Amino acid sequence: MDLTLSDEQRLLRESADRFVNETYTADHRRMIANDPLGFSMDIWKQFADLGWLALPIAEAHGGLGGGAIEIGILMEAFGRGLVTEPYLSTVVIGASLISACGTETQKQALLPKIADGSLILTFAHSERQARYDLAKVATTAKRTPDGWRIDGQKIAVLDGNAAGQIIVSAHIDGGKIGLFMVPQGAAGLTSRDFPRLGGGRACHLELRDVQLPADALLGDGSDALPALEVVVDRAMAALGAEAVGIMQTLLDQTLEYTKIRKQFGRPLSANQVIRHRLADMAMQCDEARSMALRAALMADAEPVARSRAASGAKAKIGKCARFVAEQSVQLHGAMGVTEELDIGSYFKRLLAFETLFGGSAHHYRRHAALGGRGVHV
Amino acid sequence: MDLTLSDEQRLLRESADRFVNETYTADHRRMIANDPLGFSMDIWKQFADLGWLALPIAEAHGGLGGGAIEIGILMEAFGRGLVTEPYLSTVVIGASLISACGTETQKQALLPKIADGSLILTFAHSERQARYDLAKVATTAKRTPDGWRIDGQKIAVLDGNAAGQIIVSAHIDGGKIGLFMVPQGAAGLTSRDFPRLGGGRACHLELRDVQLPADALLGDGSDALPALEVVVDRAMAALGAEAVGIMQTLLDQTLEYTKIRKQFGRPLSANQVIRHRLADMAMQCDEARSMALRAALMADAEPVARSRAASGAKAKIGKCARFVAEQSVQLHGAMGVTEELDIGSYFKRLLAFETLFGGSAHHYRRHAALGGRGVHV
Amino acid sequence: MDLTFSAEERAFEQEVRDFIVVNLTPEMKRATALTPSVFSDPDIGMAWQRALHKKGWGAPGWPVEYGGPDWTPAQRWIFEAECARAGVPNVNVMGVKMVGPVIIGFGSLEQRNFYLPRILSGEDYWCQGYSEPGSGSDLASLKTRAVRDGDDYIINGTKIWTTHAHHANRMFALVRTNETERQQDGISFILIDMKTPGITTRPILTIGGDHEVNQVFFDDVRVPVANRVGEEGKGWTYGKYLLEFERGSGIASAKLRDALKTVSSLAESDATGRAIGDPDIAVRMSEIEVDIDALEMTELRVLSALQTGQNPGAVSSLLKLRVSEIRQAVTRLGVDVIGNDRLYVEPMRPLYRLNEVPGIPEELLPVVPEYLNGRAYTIFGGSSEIQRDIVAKMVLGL
Amino acid sequence: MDLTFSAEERAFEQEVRDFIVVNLTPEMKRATALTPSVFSDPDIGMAWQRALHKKGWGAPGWPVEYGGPDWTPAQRWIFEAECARAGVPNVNVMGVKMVGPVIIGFGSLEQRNFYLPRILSGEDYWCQGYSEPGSGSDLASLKTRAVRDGDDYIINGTKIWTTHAHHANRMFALVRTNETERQQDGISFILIDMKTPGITTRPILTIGGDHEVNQVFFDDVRVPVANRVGEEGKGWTYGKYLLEFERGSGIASAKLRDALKTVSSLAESDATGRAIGDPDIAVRMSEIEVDIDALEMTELRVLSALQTGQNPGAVSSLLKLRVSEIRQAVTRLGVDVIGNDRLYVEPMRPLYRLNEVPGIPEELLPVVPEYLNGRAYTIFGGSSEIQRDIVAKMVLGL
Repeated sequence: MDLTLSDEQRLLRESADRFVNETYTADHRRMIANDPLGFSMDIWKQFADLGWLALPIAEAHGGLGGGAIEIGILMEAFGRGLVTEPYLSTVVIGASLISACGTETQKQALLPKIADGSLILTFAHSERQARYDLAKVATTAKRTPDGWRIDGQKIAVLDGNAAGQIIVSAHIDGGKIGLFMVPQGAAGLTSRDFPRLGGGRACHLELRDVQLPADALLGDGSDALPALEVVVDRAMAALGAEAVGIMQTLLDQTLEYTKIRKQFGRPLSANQVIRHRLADMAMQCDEARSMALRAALMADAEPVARSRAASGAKAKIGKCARFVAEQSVQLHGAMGVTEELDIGSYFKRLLAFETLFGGSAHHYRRHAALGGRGVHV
Repeated sequence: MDLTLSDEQRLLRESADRFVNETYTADHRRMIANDPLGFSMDIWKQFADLGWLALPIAEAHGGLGGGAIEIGILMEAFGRGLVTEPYLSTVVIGASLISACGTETQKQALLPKIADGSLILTFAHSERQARYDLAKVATTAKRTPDGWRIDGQKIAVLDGNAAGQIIVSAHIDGGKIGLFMVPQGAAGLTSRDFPRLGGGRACHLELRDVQLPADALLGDGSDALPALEVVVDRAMAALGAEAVGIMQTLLDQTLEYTKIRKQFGRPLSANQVIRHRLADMAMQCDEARSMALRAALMADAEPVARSRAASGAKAKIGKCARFVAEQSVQLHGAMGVTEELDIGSYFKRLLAFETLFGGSAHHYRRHAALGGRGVHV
Repeated sequence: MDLTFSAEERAFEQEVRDFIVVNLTPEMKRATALTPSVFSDPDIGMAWQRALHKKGWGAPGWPVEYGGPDWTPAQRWIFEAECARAGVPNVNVMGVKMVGPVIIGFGSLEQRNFYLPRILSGEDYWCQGYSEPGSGSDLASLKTRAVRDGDDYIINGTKIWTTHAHHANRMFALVRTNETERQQDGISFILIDMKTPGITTRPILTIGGDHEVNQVFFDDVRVPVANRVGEEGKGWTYGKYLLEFERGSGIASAKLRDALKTVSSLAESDATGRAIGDPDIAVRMSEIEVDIDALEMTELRVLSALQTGQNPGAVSSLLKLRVSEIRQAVTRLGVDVIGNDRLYVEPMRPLYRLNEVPGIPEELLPVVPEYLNGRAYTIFGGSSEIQRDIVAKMVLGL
Repeated sequence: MDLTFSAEERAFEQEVRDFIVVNLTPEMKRATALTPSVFSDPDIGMAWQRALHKKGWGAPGWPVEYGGPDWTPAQRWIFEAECARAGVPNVNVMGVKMVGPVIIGFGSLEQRNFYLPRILSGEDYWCQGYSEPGSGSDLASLKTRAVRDGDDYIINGTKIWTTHAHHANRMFALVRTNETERQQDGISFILIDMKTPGITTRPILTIGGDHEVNQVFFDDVRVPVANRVGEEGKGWTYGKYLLEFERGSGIASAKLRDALKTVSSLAESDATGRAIGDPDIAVRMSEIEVDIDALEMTELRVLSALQTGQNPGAVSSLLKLRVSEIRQAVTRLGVDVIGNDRLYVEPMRPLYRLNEVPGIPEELLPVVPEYLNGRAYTIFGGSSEIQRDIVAKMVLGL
């Protein structure tokens, strides 16, 4: 039982903190807000140079073999900086899906490109009808003489226009889910790109008669759902760490503001109601921190324990994040409900990612169901 | 649209308030706490003299033909006094069940006795396995050559030992629910009487081979469930009014206490956090008041509207009552968690009746289901 | 006691419905549904105001001699309820509901004759100059100064959170005309023509991306003393009269019910994958519906008191608190109902000018901005913290 | 970083389990489950203390020279967790965890030699004389007075909320020995033999019907000056040391998990009509479980810091707040799980002396009293309001 950071982990945290502090200024955010890509390729290359893109990839495929704790350290810093680079899509989810499902050939072909920054990925899974049911996929993949034909619609695809390849989930014959590598610009692929709530970009995708070669399917054709659950559990732990970085920033800024802002001749923070509110916010930040850490530490546990830890974290952090975010805005008063302060951007990022892979209510139910409490998810 | 009291209603309120203020003192409560009956037969006779026992009974059967509003006026006063007389069991539920289901002969025989105070009733319906499902009754009634044979177990029967007759719900042949008049002391009826949380008494009943005459069945043998739902909806409105009386008392006493009690050299009520808490309590009392009134006003509406109003009131008042009760204790500090203050008795009464006919979660679900929201109750 | 309206009242209800059917165009209805800020833009809002005015319903709260329709409290209730149910435009309240009553109550004969008809007709469009940077809920500390110079005041300073200042041709403002011991005593209530030289307006975007409020700067702005309402130094009294008016918004339940109905329809549609199938969504919807029931009942209790000539009193702070909280609960349910479609940000405003919407059902578009902008409900017009201070003091006597 | 314990630690875990299997009788286990107050009655609690003492585990937090077992923080964690999991008696903490550390830290050699062994063995049973009527959370305002008379103090006044005063043979108390400008400076820490003439005890029934606390009256009670711990007038410092100790209860998650497990078992049994089938119950159970997970993780972070010699610091107020709230959530879930069986009141105490229970499954009996008594969690030992004041000041620096 040791929850202190190793020397390598401490160094990683220091370098991430330094990078974020120096790079992600308000000026940078304003610039990137109008960028058609939504992030900086230049910074992406620096991520590669720092080794961050190689972090969770196995050493055999050009990676560093890091785990969920290291990802969490980076994501927390990314949260503080409201980083928009496609780290979650490409590294946390993309690389993990390929590592979990791909054939050795596919891994050799794709993973080193992720590590060196030359391949950006995204995962197109969410469909409007499915809400948060991971197994509910209406998109279909039919075998053709030359490979596959994909038809369907996907929403809320993070960083979709920046991705060189899009990992699309689809039902294949026999009711199994398969994951397909769809190249950007494939015939029949229509993308509607838009600025994403809280920064960065996303798109909705329509796939109509998209023809793919046989080896576009990741792996050997077995059902990808179990691997999907592993990867999504890990992604939720990573999102939890990002949320903790955001929540801590909101708390820090709100503390600062309520100490400085005066009403009726004294600082806002002199009001007992506001002091207690801030105490509650601090408490919930701390609880969220504990849950993100817990989900990371359990990322390699047996499936039920892992999924309950991930769902517990997603549910609890979502609840705490909403409270901290809403109260941060409330305590900033009228200034909080404008785009004049940074606070709004942090608020929106938390809102944006709150329902990614399911919101709090969904994950409390999943937690209950996995605990044998006989609830339907 | 007129929500002011009529002259008769105002008089009723004044006389109820006066009676309660004069009669239900702390001394009276201490005395009654050790009484094997749990209330005073003497007071019950006064209720009869005041016409309260005749209130909702039709004029044709010796009653006054009052409605849910009048019942609500009485119940709110009863809440303020923590009245333990079996008004809910006998008049609100018992008389209404007989009026709704009984044959004319049964009504003629029973209702005047309720009105004059000579017959105390109770309703034995709740079963441990059924939770709050009104339709789920495991107790059975089988036809015999001489009438009926009843077998089953009932819990939480209010005022069971004081009742001259017990209205027992049971499944009759064909899956219908029937209501049976079981006389106190019937052979095969075992009662376990106990002091009830929050004052008064209740009992668990066991019915083993209880033989009843044919006319023990209320009415003609048609399914009693719809009438049960009407009566329970009305009972919930009445319970809501009682809760409002209790909540208002808790709020008043807590306001008083926080103004008097000093800590760190100033009254508790000087603390902003406590002031806001009290403001929230006042708001919730007011909301509860509105919902109780609404349920009473809708008591004769068409079934879905009536039941949604009743469920909405039960759910919302339950939620508000828990908040007001818990905060009243909290703000009384250590004194609040003893039996030294009245506050504890009011707290317990709210707790006791909170789940009668179902708690807040159950009734929010029922409200949603009746609204076509596809939730299971 | 009963909840039903009389035959006359029901006839009036029908008259309101008929009026709405004739005058509420599909374009106005769509524009209102697609407006995620508090008030409709003037092109929509004023079109509706003109229709009301033509019918003689332009100012329901005003005395008959100034053009009010002489409604009973029940009629006002019915009118507001039917308007909310039908989704009519949200007319900016600064004219009819805010400055109008002050001019009626405290203005000179000339002011009444000049301004009131122009408010009724929609010819004048008003904004409110109360808040300043640094004096939000603590309004009495305001610093914008009006110095007497002959028959004019010369105004310097700045106002903030000024709703629709970029549309308005007139502003009513609280300004400091005197330095006094008690801050409140040095404040006057002034009517300002927005075209006066020296006034500039800076847009402030709300968190939801809407341009509804502004900062207004006054640089040696010359306003005739004749534009002062009532006595010099009594502005605080007139202003508070208005705040009371604003807080006791009276009939909010019908609008909330309409807002919930919109979210409910979304939850039942394929556009959200039938979110209502999620028991959390279904139960929260009932919780909010019940909260609205309770609010409506309280409003009806107030209405019933008004009808018998009683003063509802301090209950308005209680209502403002609950209304803002329930509004927020509805918008919060909205973003949960649309799930991951919340990621979509549409920067274009007004939304109703969008012709083709890319890959997302149109009705989802206002949901996120409404939630974001809705954070202001518990801030503007006296924060919930201030409101609870008031309830404790005024209602509970603490 | 990892959550697993070392081989040595797992061996210790096994040793604790073995100890419990041998020493925890079914009677003790049932009595503990049927005790709705905080601490086990002495006949149960002291039996367990004696077993611990025999094993050398009587005072886990004490230094080795006074009989402590010299455990690492991890071992203490494991011990507490295993005890909670097994449902061992809740030994009154006033001796080992409260007065013990003060005597060790500030007592004279004579005091240490006399009192500490008697605490360890269970020969002495202590109660705490801090609170007074009128000085609850504002402890510094206490009024019980000790006036010097030769080698004695003469004590007059009253203490309240004195847990197990009716069982205890000794009390440690804060009394006023001086009137000083700063209230805190006139307070001394005194050890009192409960058999001293002039002491009377009045039972106070808790809201759940339990006799756990008392009011104690002092009428010219003569206590030797030698019974004062440390310096005269420094009692506040020693007392606060204890309060810190009490607040940073350290390892609460295991007990909460055990309490939740009890409610969970009830919800899954026929005794409650399988309440778990109610989705509200099922989801709330997960919410609480997750809250306990978060708490446990925070406790482990503190433990990990302690292991590397860091001071966890002000986090103890945060923990006390969450622990008390989660405890209440568990008891609240309990009364909802048993539904209408909550109506049953069993006045007999201790519950575990009941032989036959009338018409209600035995395991339901403590549920209502636990909920009722549990209201005190957010009041005793510094109310949640005071705790939040402390967090704002000490943790957030406001």
